[in-house]
Order: sequence, then structure tokens, then C-alpha cells
Amino acid sequence: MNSAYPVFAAKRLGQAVVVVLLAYVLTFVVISVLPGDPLTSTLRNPENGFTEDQIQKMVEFYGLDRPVWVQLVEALGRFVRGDLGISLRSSQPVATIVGDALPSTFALAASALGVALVLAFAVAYGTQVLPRRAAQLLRSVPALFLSVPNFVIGLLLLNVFAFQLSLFSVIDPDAPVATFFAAVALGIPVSAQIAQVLITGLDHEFGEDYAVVAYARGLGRARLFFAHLLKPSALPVVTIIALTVGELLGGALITETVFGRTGIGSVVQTAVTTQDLPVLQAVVALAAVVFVAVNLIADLLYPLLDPRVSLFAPRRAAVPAPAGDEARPEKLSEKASVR
Amino acid sequence: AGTTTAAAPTSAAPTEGGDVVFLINSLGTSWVPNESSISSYQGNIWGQVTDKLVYVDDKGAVSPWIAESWDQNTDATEFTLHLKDGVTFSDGTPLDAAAVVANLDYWAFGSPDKGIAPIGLFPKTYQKATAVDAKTVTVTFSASTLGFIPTLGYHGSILVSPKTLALSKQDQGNLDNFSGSGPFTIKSWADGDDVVLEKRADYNWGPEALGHTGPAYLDTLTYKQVAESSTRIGALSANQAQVIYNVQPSEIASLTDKGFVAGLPRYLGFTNGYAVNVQAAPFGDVKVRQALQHGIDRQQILDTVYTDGWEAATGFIQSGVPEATDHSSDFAYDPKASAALLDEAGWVKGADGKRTKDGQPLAVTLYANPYLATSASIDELVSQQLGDLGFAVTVQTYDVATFGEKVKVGANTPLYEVTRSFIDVGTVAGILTDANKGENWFGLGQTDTTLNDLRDRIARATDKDTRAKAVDELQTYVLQQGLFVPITQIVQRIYVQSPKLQGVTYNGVAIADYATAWLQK
Amino acid sequence: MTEPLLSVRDLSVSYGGRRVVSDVSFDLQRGRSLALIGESGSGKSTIAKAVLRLLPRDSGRAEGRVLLEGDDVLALSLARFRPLRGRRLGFVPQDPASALNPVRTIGSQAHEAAALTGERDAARRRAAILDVFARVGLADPERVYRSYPHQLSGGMLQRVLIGLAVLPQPALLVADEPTSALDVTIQKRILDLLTELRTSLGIGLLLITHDLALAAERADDLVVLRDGVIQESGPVAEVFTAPRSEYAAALRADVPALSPDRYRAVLAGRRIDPARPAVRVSDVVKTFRVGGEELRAVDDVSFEVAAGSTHALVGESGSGKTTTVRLLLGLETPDAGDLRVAGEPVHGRSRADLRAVRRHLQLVYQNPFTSLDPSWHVETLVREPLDRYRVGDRRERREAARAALTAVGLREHLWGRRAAALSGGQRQRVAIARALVLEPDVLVLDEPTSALDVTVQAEILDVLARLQVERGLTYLFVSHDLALVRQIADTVTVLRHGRVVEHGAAAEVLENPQHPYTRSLVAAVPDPSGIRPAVPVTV
Amino acid sequence: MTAVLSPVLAGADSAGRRRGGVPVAVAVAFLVILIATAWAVAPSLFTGYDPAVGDTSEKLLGPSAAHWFGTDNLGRDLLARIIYGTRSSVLSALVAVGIAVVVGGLLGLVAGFFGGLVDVVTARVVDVLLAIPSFLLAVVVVSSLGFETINAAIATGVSAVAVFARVMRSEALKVRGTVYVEAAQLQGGSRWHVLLTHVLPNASRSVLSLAVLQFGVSILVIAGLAFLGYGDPPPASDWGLLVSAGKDYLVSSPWLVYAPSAVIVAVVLSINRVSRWLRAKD
Ligand SMILES: Nc1ncnc2c1ncn2[C@@H]1O[C@H](COP(=O)(O)OP(=O)(O)OP(=O)(O)O)[C@@H](O)[C@H]1O
Ligand SMILES: Nc1ncnc2c1ncn2[C@@H]1O[C@H](COP(=O)(O)OP(=O)(O)OP(=O)(O)O)[C@@H](O)[C@H]1O
Ligand SMILES: [Mg+2]
Ligand SMILES: [Mg+2]
Repeated sequence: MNSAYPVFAAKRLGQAVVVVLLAYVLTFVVISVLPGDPLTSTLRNPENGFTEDQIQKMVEFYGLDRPVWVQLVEALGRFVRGDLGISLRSSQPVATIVGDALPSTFALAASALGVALVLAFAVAYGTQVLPRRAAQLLRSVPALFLSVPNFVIGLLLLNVFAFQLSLFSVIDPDAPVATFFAAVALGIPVSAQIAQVLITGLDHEFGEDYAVVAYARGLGRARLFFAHLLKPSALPVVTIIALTVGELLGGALITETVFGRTGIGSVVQTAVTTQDLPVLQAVVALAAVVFVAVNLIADLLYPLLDPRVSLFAPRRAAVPAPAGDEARPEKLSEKASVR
Repeated sequence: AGTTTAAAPTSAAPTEGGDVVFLINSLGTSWVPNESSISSYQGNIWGQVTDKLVYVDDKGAVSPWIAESWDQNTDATEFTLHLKDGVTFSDGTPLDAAAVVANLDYWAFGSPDKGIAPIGLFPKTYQKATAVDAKTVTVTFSASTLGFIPTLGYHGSILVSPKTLALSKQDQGNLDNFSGSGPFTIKSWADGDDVVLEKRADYNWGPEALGHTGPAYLDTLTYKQVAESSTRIGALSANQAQVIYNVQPSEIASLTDKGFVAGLPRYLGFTNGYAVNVQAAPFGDVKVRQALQHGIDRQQILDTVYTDGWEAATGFIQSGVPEATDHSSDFAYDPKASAALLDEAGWVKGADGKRTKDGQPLAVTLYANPYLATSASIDELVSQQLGDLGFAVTVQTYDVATFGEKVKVGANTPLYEVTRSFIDVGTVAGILTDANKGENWFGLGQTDTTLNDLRDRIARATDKDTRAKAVDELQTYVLQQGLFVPITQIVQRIYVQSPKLQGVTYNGVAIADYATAWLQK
Repeated sequence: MTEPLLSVRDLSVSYGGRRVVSDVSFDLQRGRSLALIGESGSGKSTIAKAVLRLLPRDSGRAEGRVLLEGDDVLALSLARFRPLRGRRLGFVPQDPASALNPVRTIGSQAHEAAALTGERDAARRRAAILDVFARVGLADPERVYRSYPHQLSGGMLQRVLIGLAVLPQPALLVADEPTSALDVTIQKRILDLLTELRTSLGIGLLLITHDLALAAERADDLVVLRDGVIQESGPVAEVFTAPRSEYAAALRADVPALSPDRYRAVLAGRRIDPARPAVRVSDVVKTFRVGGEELRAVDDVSFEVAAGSTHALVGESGSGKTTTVRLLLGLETPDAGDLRVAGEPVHGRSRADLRAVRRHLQLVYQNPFTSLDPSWHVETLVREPLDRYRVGDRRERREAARAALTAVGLREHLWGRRAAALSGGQRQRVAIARALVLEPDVLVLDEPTSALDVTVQAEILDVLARLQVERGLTYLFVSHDLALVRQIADTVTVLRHGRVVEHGAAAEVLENPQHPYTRSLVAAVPDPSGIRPAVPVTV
Repeated sequence: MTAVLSPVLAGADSAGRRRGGVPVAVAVAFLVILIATAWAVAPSLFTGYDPAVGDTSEKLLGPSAAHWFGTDNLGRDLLARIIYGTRSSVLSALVAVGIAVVVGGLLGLVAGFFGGLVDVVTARVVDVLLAIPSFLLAVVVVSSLGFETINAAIATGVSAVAVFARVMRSEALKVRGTVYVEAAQLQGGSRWHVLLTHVLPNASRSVLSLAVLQFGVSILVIAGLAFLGYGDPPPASDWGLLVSAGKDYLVSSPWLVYAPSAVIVAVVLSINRVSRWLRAKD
């Protein structure tokens, strides 16, 4: 790592902060045009029988009658100071609500990612080494996974494994077995995306000359797969994983509902139906933070995995120029692809 | 009636111990007692961890609980409550007159400087309460308030430790800080996830009316949020839970077939039906309103949407209410009569089967009430039935928040679908007109002198009989004027439970009470 | 003769039912080399793949027999064939840059080849690897061993690949266009290496190339293919001096190196005016900044092109040819120097002014596959400049476009096609038509045929020569193919690392190069001199 | 020439069973899409049942000859409801895709082609949109607009804008750098001319194939939103709404969930297949 690193890191960090702040503002703006807020909607529950006067008083108490931009500036000010505010719904600190929900969602998302990776690699491996027919069939699996609504998978898994086979109980959705099945439901669509990238990568790598050359050198398909193709085709997976973090969070909304888990997804669900702005803002900001962080990690990881890519130095500069009189054919690839 | 289908309770003696898991579709929003105790969701939990001053059963009968007895003056403006001795909150604070006064004030006024609202249905005529001695409280009202004592048994009127009440709103919303005097206490909770209750061993001040006043038999009671109804059903079937809450009525049969027991308690209150706003065309015409009443086939709704536990409405007040009388003949299903009424009113049926008058279509929008799971289905059926009559009907479903914002009784909504409990029939006075910030259900304001008169007679009544008579007259008038279109007796809370769970009772607002429940071994 | 090393008998190959190789038979003896030649798509690679059993497993089907030292390669089970791969059958691919796993070091991949020798000891394998690296002329085997592929030049990588192929001491080496991705000067060294290894190790070489001159120089025997059918085969000298088949004769005529004077007669009809330079480039400098380092792509270059003549810019890859041309067209701005077209300076003008100059100066790009919008139709493509410059009315523009298409010899039934649906030669004709339609004075041709087959190249050159005579066009011709330059250029400028190393009349410079660099360039041109006496060619 | 080596090892479905050049699976996919289109255009040709009014005495019947997909809680024929729901399902997915393509496409095109400050600003906006999980974004937007299917469609579209902007930008960048664009400029084309006649058509291609894919995704996202309760009320019978309405009856009448789900799967799968085939053909 050279002297460019701190500059680079600072720049990336700055970008990340801007993205997170903008995400916070965006949520605020989007939700501010909402009809009503949690407070008035509970107050207006006909069973409560409040008068307009009483409701008005409460609205004033919470400052919900002030101009939107004033509320925004205040919220932003608090956010910058690390204060996420108080939930309009439950009157609990937003940080507590989100903090309490986080571990469960984290466990779910991490297991889902694990499940997705295992599944994706298994499917991708199968498409390359199985006999043609079976491989062909396996190839349509990702598309199928991507076409089934998330909640249908969840409902099916729950029905079969929780209710028919009693492998886990909805009462204790955070138990490992229950988490596993929720992770399967959440991970299946994600695995499809990873598998597609992996298969495309493998097809591409299998089609690369070096694979053919290695094959012509006498390597078997399985050895070729593991020794040569897995790593280069798995590289884009790093990027995809970073991108699917958001997917996992979004999908958790549905999966948690289906499996009766309490996590970020269900917090969002409640916050949306009760229009609990501070909570929603916090979750969106959190999602943005996670997304930005994971992508940053992926960016930093990439050069370590792929010797061809270097973040800080221009390509190949780290190595002394090739010795000898043979000039580097600059436009190899262009020429090669001409015909 | 706390209707329970299938499996009658066995006569075996209750057994101690056992853990019950109760799956509920939502744990609502806030846990601040004043904000959540009347909720259909949290109300269930509050019922277990708190006591009330009086007990109101599903027939509206009021009996002693924390208040051993009470007196009132003749014009019902002053009441004296005599409290039970030796009752304590779980934090050790005695439940004495001071605590009762603190609670009464809280219900009536809330705590505006903390952002805590009063309890909406608490009589607005409340002036003050005074602790005469440790066991006696007097309460005074600005006008006769016959409904005061029953209101004490309302699900909003829960007795909370003064220490809890003294907390900020934020701290009140944290159940860890909560202390009540009920048969259960809070063991643990997770926001939006579950609340675990455990029994209070020294409890022995339950309502006599339930036959068992001592500590609960059950060890723990877990309320677990499971939003998906199919998941709740699955969990019950797989014996992962003992009680589930709110399922579609049509799903009940498959569960009772497997031996599960359905609890379909009816609350005290208004029946499920439409409050008609006469300001909204075309309902200014009484004939159109009556056509509407006769145009709805309640039996088809019962057959399609509901199962055995449901009954047709007999008026606009649930039949469990002591003052209720049968008025079903005023709005019997009679499509021919409806058609004739519409013809008379000048609404002519066109070639497409839709009626028009002066080029205006006979159109109406129904807003499904999000507080009733079956509402959308009912509205769909009603729209078909009215469609046959020549109405052009649109059904609109909103979520709770949007519904609260856009659909307001008496204001802009032609037909407001009522799902409303009350514990004292005096409540009706407040809904008829806009006097005293009344709810003005029918959009009449104070233009209808008959209605004004009935309202005043109910509000000012000082004895139950006069009031009951006024209520009967009111029902006759409202129904004959077509101001309310009753549909069914409402069962807003549906419980399906394991056959092993015995001794469950349902109070006047249809909330299940587990103080006397036990699990068969 | 003894049993041949490789004997191909009645080989037919089809892809998904489409037959692309029919009844091909030939023999290759130990220690000798056989070249498969023919135009693109004639089935050369397909035969090689059939021999290596590398046909696509789901669509490729081979019939006939391929006997390797008596074993029928096609009939063996995969399990029995696998051990032959690498051990008896070596393979040298075309593009060395893509033939090694980019994310593994050379050394780790070399161990796979070394393992084929049966050597179990890693240290001894390593020694063998370093040994063979030295053998193929890699200066620093240790560093190569540690490097990743992208850290080496193309020539070095090809040496590595050849080394890996010969390491298990195979009997047969199949090399599919082993040098076509490399620069001319490096090409020669690689071919020298292959020739040396073949003789010293006694390996049979199956060489595949589309470069006839190269085949003539390097192979013992030739097999000339067309559409998957053998047109002619036999010893090189025979095929070239006395081609029996018409195709081989035509092919031979199209090879610039074999008929250097092909256009002399035609071009004699031009009127060149050396006093009136159509293009004048004086003391031009252009520097690029690449990753903080300065790169002088063009360093003080000057030359003139007389109106009506052809001037060639030559030099190996990266020598600054294209950059010079782009400067002339105003696509890049020079750091210093002056560029004029018909006396008018190109730089220091407004956009509109530059547009006016460009009308007289058109460019034909090197790669017709990227220079035409694939979604446009031929006629619209050619008409576009007229539309942009609003020349005449609609009808006139259409006529002009059609006239240009006719002039480049593109047949009418192709005019309605999309560019994507044309072959390379057809596309390049469209590109030339497009350049001609504005009736420019100067045509800049940046390696206009380097992406094309010799046959197609000859056709394009025919068109260019004819047009120059007819219209008095001035050509600035960029190329790295000296034989081609020799055929058509009047004057030539030799560039190296952005500097002019030699300059003068084409015949002069190429026949009698002064600068060592020019000499090495000329020497690198395959020289099938033994078979020079050419069949007279008429255009 | 590199390509000569390629198909040796790859197991890609270069061949497969074919009829007239079209693999069987693709033909089936086309058929499914054709049927769905026909349902959307003329639902009454495919069912005699009324999607809105049912025979209440026939509620919650399982699949039978009379009712292939069974009946719902009000005795309506589920197949009829699916068929009649096609139009609005397809339309809302189209709205979603339209928003994503038009807004995202324009953003990306302008950013990619003009570069500079425009690009920097657009890139930031797109970054923010990308950083918010798209389903979460859709949920937030739909909650802001109100819980109706059309709003769910708009939200779905908005949540996909970033992806389209990014793809379009990179395509525009790619095309902008191609030789033929430079050639067009050499031939005297203005920037706008080049943008409209060369960059837009060529850059759109991969955006369009992404749009086809997004169509399927949109159906799923809208269904997901409906599942969470952010869709139109009954009697609307969009596929997602049917699943969502049916889930309350899952235990006694599973077909109410699985039949419309199967339709969604079939259509989305078919769209994916066709899109993949189109891309492979390119
Ligand atoms: N995998 C394949 N599937 C289908 N057709 C193929 C395949 N590979 C090659 N072909 C076709 O077979 C014919 C012969 O191709 P081949 O690659 O053998 O030609 P070549 O002589 O090597 O050409 P080049 O000089 O361009 O390398 C061509 O028409 C080509 O399009
Ligand atoms: N836009 C650019 N930015 C940076 N460097 C460039 C640029 N264009 C060309 N170069 C460098 O300038 C040098 C000369 O390149 P140029 O394209 O002129 O060579 P050439 O003689 O045309 O080569 P070839 O025969 O491969 O076409 C090369 O080292 C190239 O990498
Ligand atoms: Mg080839
Ligand atoms: Mg060049």
C-alpha cells in the first residue's frame, strides 16, 4: 500500500458519508408526502373516540405541525450527532429498536448468504461436470429460483418443515434450525443470481483459451474446474455478493413476515404501516451504511484476489518491465478479436 | 355469548402449571398504557397483567373486582368506590385510593406535558376524584354519568402502578418498567416480537364472578407475534401454540374438525353495519336508505363469510348489550321492496341494469374497515347484492393509517362501516349528533329534532330503565329512518385454541382472560 | 518411408449437422512440418481440433480416422485418449496472452505440464521447468516462473507455452496460428524457435496459418484447403512453383510477398505532382500521459505526400503510426508542429472550419468490424456524410451513395443489409465507399486490410489502385506489412518509438534499407525465396 | 480467431433440441407469453365465469373439472380471476418497467454521453438509489404514495431506475468510445446527431434486454408488495393480490395461493427464458 492509500480511503469514505446522508434525506422527503403519521393514525382509531381538538394538541406536542423542512433540518442535525431519534409509534429510542432487531436479521442474512453460496456453487459445479442432459436441466434452476415469488418459497418451506415434519417451531424462530430454513427461503433467489454469475463466468472461463490449452494438456474436467476455473469465475461473485447485501435486507421484509421472525424486516413493516418516519429513516440509513461498507470491502478485497487488478498502482507497474527485446504487443486483444 | 364451538369444557379439576403460547397477528404499536390498552392486540396482554375496578361480563353485567362495592347519588353525578384490601402492584406499591385517583385522572386527562393522551371513551363529564381514605374514593361529574361504573370495566380502564404512570412516555413504552396488579407479570418482552408473562404467586383478588380469585394456574403465558394467518394456523395444528388469534372464519372449520376449539366472543357495542350519511347523495332520500337496508342479504353474508358462530344483527346494538331489543323486522332482506322503493324514489333501471335519476348514476363507494378481517369480503358481497339492485358500487380498501386519514364517519363517507365496542349504552348519545363534539354519525348535525330529543334523554337519564326505553325508541327511529344499515352481530376477536386449554373466559369487550385458565395434562 | 507420425484419413467434420470439413487425408512424418493453409473459415482449425479431440462436445462430430503413431485418436475412449494429451500430442495456441490462467502464476501452471512426465518430485519438476524455459530462450527463467501471465510480453508468453508443450516431449506439436497475434519481428523469432525444436527434438509439427508466405518459408509440406475440401497438397516447392489447382494459383497471386509488382502496370497510369504536396506534416510531437509517465507517441515526425501518390507509414506495433494519422485528421491535438492538408493547416481552427477541411480528407479504419455502426443499413451508412454535409437533394445523395458503392464493387443485393450482416471484406468496401462519397482528395488508410484474408486483401487493393488511377486520389497508407507496402506505396516513412528512422522512395527503402531497424523489419518478412519465380499475374 | 477454441468445453446450451432454429423450451416460453397476452387482451374468450361475482354456495372448492383452479372464499372461479387479472398485472409491470427504462435510461444516457458534471451528479443520485435495497425503496415509496397497485407499480419502477441508469450509462460510455461514433463525427455529425442516431440505438439494446428481464422482476416485486398488503383491494384480481388474498386460506384451500403463484412462475420463467434467448442471439 503506498501513499495514495490514505487519500483513496478518505475519498471513498467521504463518498460513503455523502451517500448515507443523501439516503437519509431522500427517505425523509419521500415519506413526508405521506398521508398522516403514526400518531394521528392511532389517535384516529375510531375505538379511541378522540376529538379533533385532542388530536390537534398531540400533533402540536410532537411538532408534526411544523414545516417539513424544519423537521428535516432538525432530524438531520440529530442524525449527524448520532441520535436516531424516538419512534413515533412506540416512543422507544430508534437506536434501541433497530439495535434489538439487528442480530436476528444479521444471523438470517449471513446464513442466507451462506446457503446461497453453497447452493450456487453446487449448481454451478453441476452444470459444468454433470452429463449434458443433467447439466442442461441444472442450468434452468437459477431461472426457476428467480421466478418463484419469495413468499411462496417461504410458505412452502414453513408448511413442510415446520408444520408437517415439525423440524422447527415458529415460536422460536431464532433457533438454528428455524434460521436455517428462513435462510433457505431468503437465500434461494440470491443463490440464483450468484449461480448465474458463476455459470456465466465458468462458461466464459471454460471458453477461454487457457482452459482449452490446459485441457489439451491432459487435465480432466473436474481438476480443470477446481484448479483453473473456480477462482477466476468466482471473482465476480465477490462483487455480486456485495450487491446482494441490499437484496438480503429487502428480502428479509418478506421472509421475516412469513417465518414470524422479528428483525429489521419486521421493523420496517411496522414502521411503514404506521409511517414511523424516524425508524424508517434509520433503517434506510443503516442499509446504505451496510451497502456502502460491504462494497468498499469488496473493492479492497478484489485486488488481493485478482493479481491483474490493482487499485493504487497503474497496471503492471509493480513489476519490472519485461526484459529482452520483445516489445509488448499492445493491442493483442484487439487483433485477436478481429476475425 | 362467549360462544365456543365443539368440545365442551370437562368437569375435571384444574391442574396447576403449564405454559401457553398465544399467537397474535400483531402486537400493535406502542406499549404506553393509555395508548394501547384498548387496542385489539395489546389489549389482550393488558387484560392479564392488570386488574380493573369492576368486572363486566359478556352480557354487560357489572360485578365487583378491585372495587368491592360502590354507591352513587340519585342524579348519578357522584360515585363512591370502596376498594378491596391488601391489593398490591407487582412493584410493591399498594393499590389504594391514592393509586385509583392517579389512574382516574390519567384516564380522564392523560398527561399532555408528556405527550400522553387521555383515554378517548372516558366520560368527558369527569371532574375529579378524591381519596377519602385509603380504601375509599369519591368521583364527581359535571352532569349525570350513568355509564361511569360500567366504563370502569372497559379495556381501557386498567389500573397501573402510580410509579409507572410517573414515568416519561418513553419509559412507559418500555414494558420492563411496567407494573400492574394483575394475575400475571411481565417476564420479558421484545418489541414487535413477543411478550412473556409469568404468574404472580401472591395474586388473590380476582373478580368473584369468575369463580376463582386466586393465582393463575398457568406458569407462563407467551404472546408471540406471527403476522401470517396461515403460519398461526400451521403452528396451532402442529401443537406449537395453544391459542391463535384472528383467522379467517372460513378457516375455523378445518381446525375444529381436528379438535381445536374456537372462541368467538361477541363484544358489547354496535353491530357491524353502515352508518348512513344523509349529506352524501343519494342518501338524503329516506327511500334510498330503506332500499339499502332491505337490499342486503345478511344470510348470504353469514353463509359465505362466516361460519356457525356468527349471527345476523337484530338492531344496531349487539344483542349482548342489556338494553338491546330486536328490531330485525325493520330491515329484513326484501329485494322486491328495495326495488320498489328505488322506483318510487325515481331511480330508473337502465338497460345495463344500473339505475339512474336525472342522468346521475346510483353510485356508492364502500370503504372496507381495516379493523375487521372480514370487512373486505363483506363489502365485496354487499357490492354484488347492491349491484343486482341497480347500484354501481366501488369497494375501496385502505390500510389502518390511510383509512384513519381518509375515511371519517359523518364527514365525507356515505356509508361508514362501524366496528365499535362500548361497555355502556350511554355511549350512543355521543355519536348521534354533533352536539358536544359528538361524532355526528348520520351527518344530520342537530337538524333532526327527534334525534336530538332521544340523545338528550339517553344522556341525562339517571336510571337504567328510562334509559333503556329511550334506547329502544332510538333504535326504532334510526332503523326506520334508514340511518343505520345493520349487517351482523360482530365478532371482532376470534380465538382458536387447543382442546387442552380449559377455563378461558371472555369479558365484555371479548378479550380472553387466562386468570382462570388451565392446561389439561 | 516408415509409418507416418500422423495420418489423417478421410476426415469429415460437421458442426450441428453442417459439414465444414470433407474427406481430408494427409500424412505427417516425424521431424517434419506440414502446414494447413486456406482462407478464413476453410476448416484449418477444425482439422486441428479433430486431431486434438477438442471439438465442441455437443455439436461437433468427426468421422474418418486420425492415426497417431498407429492409434486411431477418434476411436479411443476418452479415458484412453486423455493420457495422450500433452504427452504425445502437444498444442501451441494462437493467442499467448489468453492461453494461460491469468490468476495463477506461470510456475504453478507449468507444474501441470511437468507432471505429465510422471515426475513426482516437485523440486525436480521445478528444475525441469526452469530448464525448458531456458531452452526456449527465456532470459530469466526464475522470474518467469514467479510471474503472472499479465506481467510478461506476448513473445515471452508464447515461448512459455511452447516450452510447456515440448516439456513432456510429445511426438506431435499442433500449432494453430502460433504467431498471428504477435508483431512481425517477434513472429520470426518464435518461428525460428519452433523450427529449431522440431529438428533438434524430432517432433512433427502441424502448423496452421493463413499466411501463405509464412507457410512457404517454414513448412515442408502444404495442404491447401477451401471450404473444408483439400484443393491441393504436396511438398511446398511443388505447390508454389507449379500449382495444379486454380485455387492455389490464385491464392499464390494474392500474396504480396510472392507478387511484389502486381500493381505496377495499373499504377503507371497515374499523374503524380511532386511539387504540390497534398499532405504536409512538419515536426509534429505528441505526448500521452499514462499513469503518471510521459509517453512520446509521436516524436518530431515530418513527411510530405505528393498529390495523387501513395505514402506509407510503417513500423511495428506502437510505433506511432495511428497517432500520427489521428493528428492529421484533427482527432488529436499536437503538442508541437504543423499539419497541413492541401496547404490548409488542420489545427487552430473552429469546429465548423475543421469540418470543411475534413471534407477533403477521409479515413478508412483498420477494423471494419468496429468502424461501422452495426445497426445501420449499408446505403444509409454511405449516405450519412452527404446528409451531414447537406450535399444536394435527397435524390442526388442517394445516387451519389449508390455510385460510391458501385465504385468499390459492392454488389447491389447487399445495399439493404445491416453492417452486422456483412463479411469483413464487404464491410471494408462499405467503409471505403463511405470515405469516397464526399469526393475527398486525400484518403487515410489505417491498416485497411490487416483484419482481412489475403484474397480479400487483394480485392480491396485492386479497388484502391483502380480508384487512385480514376480519381487521382492521394493515399496515406499505414501498414506493418512491408510486402504490401512494397506493392502499392510510392514513398515510405519508417517509424520507431514515434521517431522517423528512415524515409524515401518505397522501392529504395525496402530493397536497400539503411537503418538497422528497417533491416530487421525487412528481414522479418517471410521470404519464400526458393520458390520465387512467379507465375505471371494479370490484374 | 480466439473464438475457435471456445465451445470445446463450455456446456452452454448452444444446441439443445430445436424446432426451426428455436429451442423447444423457448417455443414453450413463447407459448406461455402468448397465452398470457391473449388473456390480457380478451379475457372473456377464455372463461365463462364472472371474475367478480361468484356463486357463494360454491365457496372454497378445490380444483375440479368445473373449476380448474378451484374457487375462492366468495365462490368465484379462481381461473377466471387469474385470467381477468392478467391485464392489470401486465399493465402494472409495464408501468414499472416503463418508468425504470425511461427515467433510468435517460439519466444514464445523458450521464454517459455528456460526462463531466452531469455525470458526477447523476452518479451520486444513482449511488444513493443503489445503496437503498430496491425492495425497501419500493416499500418506502409505495407507503408514501398510498397502498394501491398502480402505486406499487410506480414504486417498483422507481426502485429499478438506478440499475437502468447504470447499465445505460456504461453502454453509452462504451458506444461513445467506439470507432464508429468517432467515424460519424469525422463524417460531420453533430453531438446531438451522434447521440440520437448512433449512441441511443446501440446503447439501448442491452437496456432493452434488461427491460424484458425487469418485466418479470416487476411482476414478482409487485406481487411481493401485494403480499405485504400494499396493493389494490379486492375485487381487483392482480396475480400478486390473488396470492396475497389467498394466503389467509392457505391451510384449508392451498390452491388459492399455489395456483396464482404457479401462473406467476410460469410467466416470469418464460420471460426470463425468452430474454436469455434474445440475448444469446445477439
Ligand atoms: N464451434 C463451432 N460451431 C459451429 N460452427 C463452427 C464452429 N467452429 C467453427 N465453425 C465453422 O466451421 C467452419 C470452419 O472453421 P475453422 O475455425 O476450422 O476455420 P479456419 O480455417 O480455422 O478459419 P480462421 O482462419 O478464421 O481461423 C467455419 O465456417 C466456421 O464458421
Ligand atoms: N489515447 C492514448 N492515450 C495514451 N496512450 C496512447 C493513446 N493512443 C496511443 N497511445 C500510445 O502511443 C503509442 C503509439 O500508438 P499508436 O496507436 O500510434 O501505434 P501504432 O503504430 O498505430 O500501432 P499498431 O500497429 O498497433 O496500430 C503506443 O504506445 C500507444 O500505447
Ligand atoms: Mg482458425
Ligand atoms: Mg495503429
